[in-house]
Amino acid sequence: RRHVTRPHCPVGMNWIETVHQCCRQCPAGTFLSKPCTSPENGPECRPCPAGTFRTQPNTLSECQACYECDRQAFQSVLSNCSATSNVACGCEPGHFRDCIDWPCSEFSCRKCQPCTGRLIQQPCSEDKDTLCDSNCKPDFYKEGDECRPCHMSTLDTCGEECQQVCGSNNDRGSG
Amino acid sequence: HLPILQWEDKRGLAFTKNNLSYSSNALVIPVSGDYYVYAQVTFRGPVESSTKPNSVTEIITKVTDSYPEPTQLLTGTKTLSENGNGWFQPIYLGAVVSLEVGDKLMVNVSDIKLVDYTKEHKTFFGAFLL
Amino acid sequence: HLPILQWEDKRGLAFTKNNLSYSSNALVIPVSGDYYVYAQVTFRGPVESSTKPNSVTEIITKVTDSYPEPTQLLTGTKTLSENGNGWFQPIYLGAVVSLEVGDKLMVNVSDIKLVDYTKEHKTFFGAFLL
Amino acid sequence: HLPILQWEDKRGLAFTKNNLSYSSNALVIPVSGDYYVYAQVTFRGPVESSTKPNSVTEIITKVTDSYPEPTQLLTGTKTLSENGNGWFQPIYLGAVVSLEVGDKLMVNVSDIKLVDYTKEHKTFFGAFLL
Repeated sequence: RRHVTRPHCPVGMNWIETVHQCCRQCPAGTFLSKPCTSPENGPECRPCPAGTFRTQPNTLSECQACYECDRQAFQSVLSNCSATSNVACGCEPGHFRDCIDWPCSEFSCRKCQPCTGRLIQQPCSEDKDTLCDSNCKPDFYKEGDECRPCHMSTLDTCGEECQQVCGSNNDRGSG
Repeated sequence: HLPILQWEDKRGLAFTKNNLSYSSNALVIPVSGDYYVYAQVTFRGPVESSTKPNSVTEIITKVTDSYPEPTQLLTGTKTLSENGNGWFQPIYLGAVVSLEVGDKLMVNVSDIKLVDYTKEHKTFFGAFLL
Repeated sequence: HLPILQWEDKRGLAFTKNNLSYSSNALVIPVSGDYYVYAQVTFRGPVESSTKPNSVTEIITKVTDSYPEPTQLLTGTKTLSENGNGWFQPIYLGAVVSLEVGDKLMVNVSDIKLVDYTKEHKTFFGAFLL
Repeated sequence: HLPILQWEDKRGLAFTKNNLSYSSNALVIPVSGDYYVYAQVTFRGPVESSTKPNSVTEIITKVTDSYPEPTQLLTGTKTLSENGNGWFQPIYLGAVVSLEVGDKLMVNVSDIKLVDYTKEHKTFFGAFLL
């Protein structure tokens, strides 16, 4: 079966089908606008237009379109797109990266949990939510999986857990 | 006026040729005939200013000088059962339609804030003459 | 006999040409060759007489005189995770298949009661010769 | 090395012609031009050795001698809201792309263990020159 076999070009050169010869690659940040007329003389390379890039030397006839950061989904720009690199996106302060796929090219930015009434074991980071202490802070009592401040509780709403934590505080407090 | 997202028609993978042109958000048909028209929109959420949607819809629409109202050519509509954190949902549409020279093709969506416009290979739109 | 929904082949956006004809629920292939065959079915529920489906399936099928059984050409099948109240779900299929003159193309579905046939731009079926 | 699933290119519904060939997991473009490229992958789970995925992704990719990195041409990515028991989910992609002779087209997926390769009409891949 006829395969598309192509002669081997020296390093730094690519086979150009339209002119049936090897041409020197255009540098990163540019694209091939006109092939070389012979291997000795260089191809015509043009800079990638704004909004496009090429990270590697190439003999392509166009540059790749830059991605955009998803501002409406709390993404932020870590580094802008340049002629030689795509945009890099992270998450806005107060959000962490929740990877949708591997290697995390798709991710959503989720709000860091506040750990109300708890000590913070590990602060929110670029790719991990805040790690809250499982116990409540002093002067806070557990209600379901929330920690509530004692001062907000009144004696009749203060259940068993609350009384255990806040009860002793209330006596001292009201002395 | 409804918010509008522009299509890219020159840079990266995008291109137009054979006089099929792109202007004011529409593909403009250069010659009457049967075209395979297609589009994919990737929707994603949640986004902060939008209430939790229970569905997403993509419609390929035709606008023509010979009729004052747009015609819905193809519609993809899906309910969402995602549970609140990050979700993605692509909708692909494609079919053959008969078009007249000057007809304009556009893509309408239920909520433009839910459109993932960040990568050219996730949301795209095109047509070719048979 | 299984219930059947007829396709519209003349009115509105629908049309047939180049001898590709529609008869007894099938597209009839006029000349042997490679065709891009496509179909979208929009499913929706719940519908009263049908138990809650946990999936929907669309199959483009070929029937030919040279073989007694239908051939499944393209299949789109999806589980439903919607939680009971109104849901809708499009399935799009399209690919190139080699067909012989006289072959018949049909669209089969898992439960015809779930097909949204109300709008021509939501459920459609077609083919063109390459 | 990542695990690889081979495409069938001769038996059953599969075929190649007009010098569009299949070798080392890729369709090899025989002549420069605009091609309609398409693929459907049916994903299904749960599978025992894989953690519960929260999404599935299908990417049609181009590899070329003129550039050391693959180019993502079309991407379909969907989060899963299925609740653990058996689920299946097709993703269809198709669009026109400009290709050069010698370019190679491949289909990449987020987790190959989730691909339903059991029936040729559920997972398929192709291209045709316009």
